[in-house]
Amino acid sequence: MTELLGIYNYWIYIILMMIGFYGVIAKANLIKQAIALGLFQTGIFLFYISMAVVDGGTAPIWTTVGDGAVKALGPYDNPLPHVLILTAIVVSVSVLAVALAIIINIKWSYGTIEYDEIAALERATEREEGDADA
Amino acid sequence: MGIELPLLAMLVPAAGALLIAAFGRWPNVRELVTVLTSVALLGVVLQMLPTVLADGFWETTWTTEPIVLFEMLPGIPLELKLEPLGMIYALIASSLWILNSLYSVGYMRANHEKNQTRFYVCFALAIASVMGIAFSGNILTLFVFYEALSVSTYPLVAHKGTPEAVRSARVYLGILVGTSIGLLLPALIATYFFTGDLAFAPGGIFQEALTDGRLTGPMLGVLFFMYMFGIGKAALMPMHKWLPAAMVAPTPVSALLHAVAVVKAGVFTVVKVCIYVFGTQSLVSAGQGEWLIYVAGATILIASCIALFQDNLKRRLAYSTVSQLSYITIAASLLSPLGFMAASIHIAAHAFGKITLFFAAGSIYTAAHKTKISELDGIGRKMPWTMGAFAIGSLSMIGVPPTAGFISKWYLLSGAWETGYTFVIVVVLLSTLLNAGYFLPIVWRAFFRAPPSHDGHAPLSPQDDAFGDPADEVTAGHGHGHDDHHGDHGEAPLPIVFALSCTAAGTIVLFFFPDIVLGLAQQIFKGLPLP
Amino acid sequence: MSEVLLVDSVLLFLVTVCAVAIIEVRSLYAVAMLSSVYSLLMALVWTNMHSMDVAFTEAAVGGGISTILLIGTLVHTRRDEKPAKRRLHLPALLVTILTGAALIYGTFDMPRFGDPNATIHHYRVPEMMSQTVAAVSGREGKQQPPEGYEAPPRMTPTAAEWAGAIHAIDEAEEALEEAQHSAPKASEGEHHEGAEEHHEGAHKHPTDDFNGHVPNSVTSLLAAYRGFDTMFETTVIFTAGMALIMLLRRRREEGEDDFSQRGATLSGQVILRVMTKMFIPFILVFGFYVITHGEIGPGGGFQGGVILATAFILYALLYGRNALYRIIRPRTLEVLAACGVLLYAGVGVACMLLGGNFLDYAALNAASPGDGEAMGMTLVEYGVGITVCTVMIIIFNQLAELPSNPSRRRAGAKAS
Amino acid sequence: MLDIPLDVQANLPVLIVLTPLLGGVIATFTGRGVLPWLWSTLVTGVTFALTIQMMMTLLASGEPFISYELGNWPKWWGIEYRVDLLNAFILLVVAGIGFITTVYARLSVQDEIPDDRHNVFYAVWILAITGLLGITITGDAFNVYVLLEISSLTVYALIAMGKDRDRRALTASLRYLILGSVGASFILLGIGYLMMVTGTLNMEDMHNQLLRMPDLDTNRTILVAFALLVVGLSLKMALYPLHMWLPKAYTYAPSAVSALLAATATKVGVYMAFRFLFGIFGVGFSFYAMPSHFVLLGMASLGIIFSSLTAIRQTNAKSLLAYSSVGQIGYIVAGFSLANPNGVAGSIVHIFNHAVTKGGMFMALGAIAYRVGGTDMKHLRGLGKRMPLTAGALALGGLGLIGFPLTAGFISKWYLVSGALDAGMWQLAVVVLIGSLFALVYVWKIIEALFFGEPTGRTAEATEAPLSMLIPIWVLIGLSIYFGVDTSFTADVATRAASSLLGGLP
Repeated sequence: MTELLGIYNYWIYIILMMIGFYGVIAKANLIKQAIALGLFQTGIFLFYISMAVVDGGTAPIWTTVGDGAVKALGPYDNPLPHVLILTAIVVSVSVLAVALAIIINIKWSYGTIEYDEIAALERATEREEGDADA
Repeated sequence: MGIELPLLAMLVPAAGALLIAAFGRWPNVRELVTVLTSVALLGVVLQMLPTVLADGFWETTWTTEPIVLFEMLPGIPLELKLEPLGMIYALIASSLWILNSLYSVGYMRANHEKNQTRFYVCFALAIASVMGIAFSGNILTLFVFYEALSVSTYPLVAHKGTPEAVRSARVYLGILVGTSIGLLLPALIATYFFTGDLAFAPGGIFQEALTDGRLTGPMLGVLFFMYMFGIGKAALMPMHKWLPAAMVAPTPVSALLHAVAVVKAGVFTVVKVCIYVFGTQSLVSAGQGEWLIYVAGATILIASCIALFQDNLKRRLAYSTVSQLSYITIAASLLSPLGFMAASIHIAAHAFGKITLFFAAGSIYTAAHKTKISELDGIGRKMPWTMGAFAIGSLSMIGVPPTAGFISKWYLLSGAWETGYTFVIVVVLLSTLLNAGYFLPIVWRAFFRAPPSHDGHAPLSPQDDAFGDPADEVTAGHGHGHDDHHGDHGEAPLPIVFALSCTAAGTIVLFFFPDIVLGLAQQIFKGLPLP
Repeated sequence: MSEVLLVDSVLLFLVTVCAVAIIEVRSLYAVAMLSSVYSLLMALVWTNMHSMDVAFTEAAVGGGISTILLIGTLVHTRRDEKPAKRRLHLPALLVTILTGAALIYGTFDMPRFGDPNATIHHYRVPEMMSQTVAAVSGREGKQQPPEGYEAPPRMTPTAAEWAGAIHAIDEAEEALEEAQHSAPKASEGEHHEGAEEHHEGAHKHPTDDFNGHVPNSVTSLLAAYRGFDTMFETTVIFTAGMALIMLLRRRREEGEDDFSQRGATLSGQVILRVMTKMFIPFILVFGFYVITHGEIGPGGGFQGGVILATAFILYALLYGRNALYRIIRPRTLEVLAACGVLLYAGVGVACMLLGGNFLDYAALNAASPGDGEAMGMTLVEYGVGITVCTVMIIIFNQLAELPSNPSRRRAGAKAS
Repeated sequence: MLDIPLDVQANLPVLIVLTPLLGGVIATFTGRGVLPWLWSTLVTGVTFALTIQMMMTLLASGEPFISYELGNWPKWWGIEYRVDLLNAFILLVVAGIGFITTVYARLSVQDEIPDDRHNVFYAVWILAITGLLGITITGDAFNVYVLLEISSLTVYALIAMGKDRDRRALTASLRYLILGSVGASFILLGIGYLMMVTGTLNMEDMHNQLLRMPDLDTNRTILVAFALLVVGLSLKMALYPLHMWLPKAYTYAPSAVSALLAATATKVGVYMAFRFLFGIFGVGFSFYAMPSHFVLLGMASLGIIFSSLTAIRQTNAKSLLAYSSVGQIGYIVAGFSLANPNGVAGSIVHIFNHAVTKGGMFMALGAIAYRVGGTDMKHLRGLGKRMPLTAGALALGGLGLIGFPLTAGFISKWYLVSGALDAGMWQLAVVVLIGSLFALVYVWKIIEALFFGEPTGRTAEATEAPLSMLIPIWVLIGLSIYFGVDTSFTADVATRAASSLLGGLP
């Protein structure tokens, strides 16, 4: 039981990630895909942060004690994964922004943001090109 | 000293190609440059002849360092080296190039071909590649120029740019490059893998690997197989398809491809690989070379039979080439000194004979616009020089004295007798009959049948679309005698007639004065380790 | 079972429900709001795991900026997802389950959640966290763990050490109450004046502990140890901004001004307008506070930058983009965004010019390397803040662009 | 000269990345006209010079690698830049190609990108190069991820800029964005797993930690980490069957972008695979304990065969070359999966050779698009007469793809086949050669169209490409010929890098 609880967080991260992954593959709506990609990434963030936790730890911020010395107050969580995830969150929002910009452009040029409709339009274009070539 | 001459031999045609490209706007200068380059090349090649023929060649010249062009792969440079077999090849190619250049001038002008500059440039580049092949110092160098030859002749084959020409050129390149990349290259890499060396050496380079067990007999056999079929230019069946396909090319190209450069590059490589890479001893001791005799024999007979049924003159010549090339392969595969001798001489003999035949075919096309054998009735009377030369070429192909073909056949039969391969003797005799069967009727038709009269027989079949002009046929249909466009022709332009007469004469001269070729061929064996 | 895990279980359950809803709900506006909720829940999860900075960022970015981005996009596109032909996408489900199974397989050999003996907690990080200024000053010094270095208590939390640690906390709290210093920064400054007088002794002083200058170890890792990563993080943001300009900006002719576009505003809403005007100064102050305070508590350039940006975005929402452009022209925004990155990299270059390695802040103040570190970190945090703030505004602006007039675009293409 | 107290030599590794970073950011200030291009050329040129200097410094020092600690933090706490022979070589390739494509880009960009955003375009362009250089030079696993995202993000945007020519650029770009992000996420997760078990992010440190682990071969976390990284990297380097993003992205991207991408992006992906598989996991784990030998070789072989077959069917020359690129990645991957000196050396040589050849060919197609307005077969027909130099470059490049002797492609194939024979994998040798034959077919499709077709439409009035395009094209094609003739530099570097990658192996 404790064994399983010990990796509960890791399983949740996998579930979140896979919900996102499913959305990326299964959804035809481009905005949905972009959001699902975000979910997928948050799953990974959860994994990193879970890794940083130490039993009974506190936030990795040191405090000034009486004589001006700065000390860690007891065990605290590992700050390294936090730092990495800060960076990763920034990256994911940047990717989201670029994705949305492209989606808006797609809407402007295709008139739709549903993947199957776009694919149908592209097939039509390809057929035209094929005819022109022949 | 003459040791840098091989490099010069490569650079002369290459420089020629540049000049030709530069003078592309002025046809006269361009063609003058072509002819001058070819003469210069022959001069360079002749300069090297004494060195190769000299006594003690193997002890002195051979042992000096090769000319390293550049280090292509670590430890395997591109290098050039003088060598008697290569000398034979270079000599033939350079001397025939002069005549071919003259002929080309006449042919290309008379037929108003397009893109002539490209034609001459590629031609010179092809000859440069040929020189590279002839003087290559290791198999990699040979391979490199072998491929360069394939690529540089591709535009020549596709010259007309018609869909048919492009399709045929595709077959041409597909088979040549396909076999070389698919079989020859891996064979090369495997050779390097087993021996750690790619340099040519009399007696072969596999001995060591065979003795220390890195390489077994069957593996050697597989390698040999890969080499022989990988050299697509040797046109061993079933890799011969490119040769008939290449017939769409202008005739000077066909002559070059089928008599001088390309096919000879193939059989030259075969002989060279047999002698300098495998070495007779390795092959004989491993017992792996014998199948080649049967494959080559079959190629000779089958190709001859196919040739019998071709009505298109150039196609018949093409299949004749396929069969004649296998003479060289079969001779080499005897793995005996006489066999190699026969192979070397046949390279020369066939070159002169076949180029004569192609020149004649081109001459007929230029003057009479005929490509079918069935249309040639009585043409000998209008074109006596052409058809006379054609007859001499045919005799050489059959092997009748006093033509060069006789000498090579003689050596081949002696070699077969010496090694005891009755099969080879039977093949040679049968094929001689077949040769006679497909060449003599043409000569007979040309000289002894009456030219077609309008009432009697109009051309037996419509002309080939690729070559003929339908308008001509209309004229031919209603005119007789003087009205007939075709009936009115005489000999082809002077350069053409001159060139083909020279090569025909060469065929006979080679019979009476075979010393140089024989001398070079003998020089090869002085270097071989005694069995 | 620790209390972290308990709260965690509940929160993560909610998060999962939210995630499923995001995938399944078809109204895209609802999805945008749900994803905002999701982020806020996540922020709670992070807080529960003591990752204050990440929580702060998640709240600002996921809950704030991402939602704005999504809604900005939805204005251009459509409100609802097209109904799918099949409810469940079987191949996708299969791929997902397989991948998930593979990942779960990998978890069996992982250290237990919260395991203090996990490699990551005792291999490199503890050494890193006990750097002293003395060590910071010289190139060689940085390479060695400090003299007398011992693993901090958290890494081997035996019962006795636990007790000690709790005692230390009590002591610290008492000490804090009595403390005369209003802020740790001040005490450092004081200290360093003294440090110049007696170098030898200074290094042993507890406040010379490198981490003493930067009590928030997330910030010290972010801006110092892995400052180089953070510089590129800033670059990523900058790149995103540039990409949006490139992709979305309406084609402008030479000399065309930025005010030609009209957008809807909320300026009719009196209450909103008044409240916003009141709020904006506070938001700005808070933003600057977060940036500056990043070394001591949660926060930093990134979070602060986002907060500053919200002030501008709020203004633009109420008064229209033209009003915003009157305060900051788009060109200025672009220049400022670049300047943020340049400030960051510039600090690094300054370090090089002063003889250190790139981003070796200690070189900035040869006399007191610790102060150099602190100064460098503050400067780069401002660099991050400037870029993040401006790029967020740029992104907001670009999403509100209208498509180029197609006829004009074609004419332009022909002309070029 | 100003007396700047900057010790260039000591800070060389970071300057290689810093120069284009600052240059890219400053490029946004350059406004309209020719200035953005001029600035970019300057920046990429300086970067290229720095990488040359780096290579020379490394060779002169005789050390196996040069390490640079950013912020002067010890490498296992902070971030380390580490230049060894392999990445000095890749840096040289990336910076060199970056410079040449920038020189080339001027007219092409003028033609394809609205002129009010050239400054931004070039900024993003330089940042893409920065990202690629950064991935290559770093010795820190997480830094790889951040730089990977910079290069990806910029590339997504650059590809999408093909939208004004063909709207399909947008979908291609988004598809790449989604797949690329999934791939990057896998990489991020893999790095996380590794960090969890090793406690560090420094690659060398990770490797040592892994070697110290008693249960390295059976630890399920490491196993999954390995799988995640292989999948993520395969996506990034477009290894069949995870190549779905590549063909359309290359086809519809602006010409200059296609050239830059084809020559560098996937190559850097392969380089990452080198770093992770050889550097972090080590040869023993990656190729002997794991079945990656077979998986990677299998994927590579399938890729070579199937993508070449698909290439043959293409009617657009750009997408033909794109599919060919997928096949060429197959060669590179097959080479290093052999994990023997010849195979790995072949892989490294091919990275360079293919970069140069494909870069040149995509630029030639860009020149054709500039003159004729498209790269369909119908546009190419008969161009041999109208644009002989461009068509000639394309033909020579094509010969390189086939692996004709005297082109660089031949050298790579020689090494690859030798490597396959060394490993006793003659099947792979067969696949490589079959791939060459397929290459012959698709290249000849282009050559026939160029030289033996009749020009129609705009092709008939086309004139030779401008000199500013021809020179870069011919520089690259010339290099591909030169390094097919004189391999002393490339082969030497590749064999030395291969032996250091393989560590103790002979």
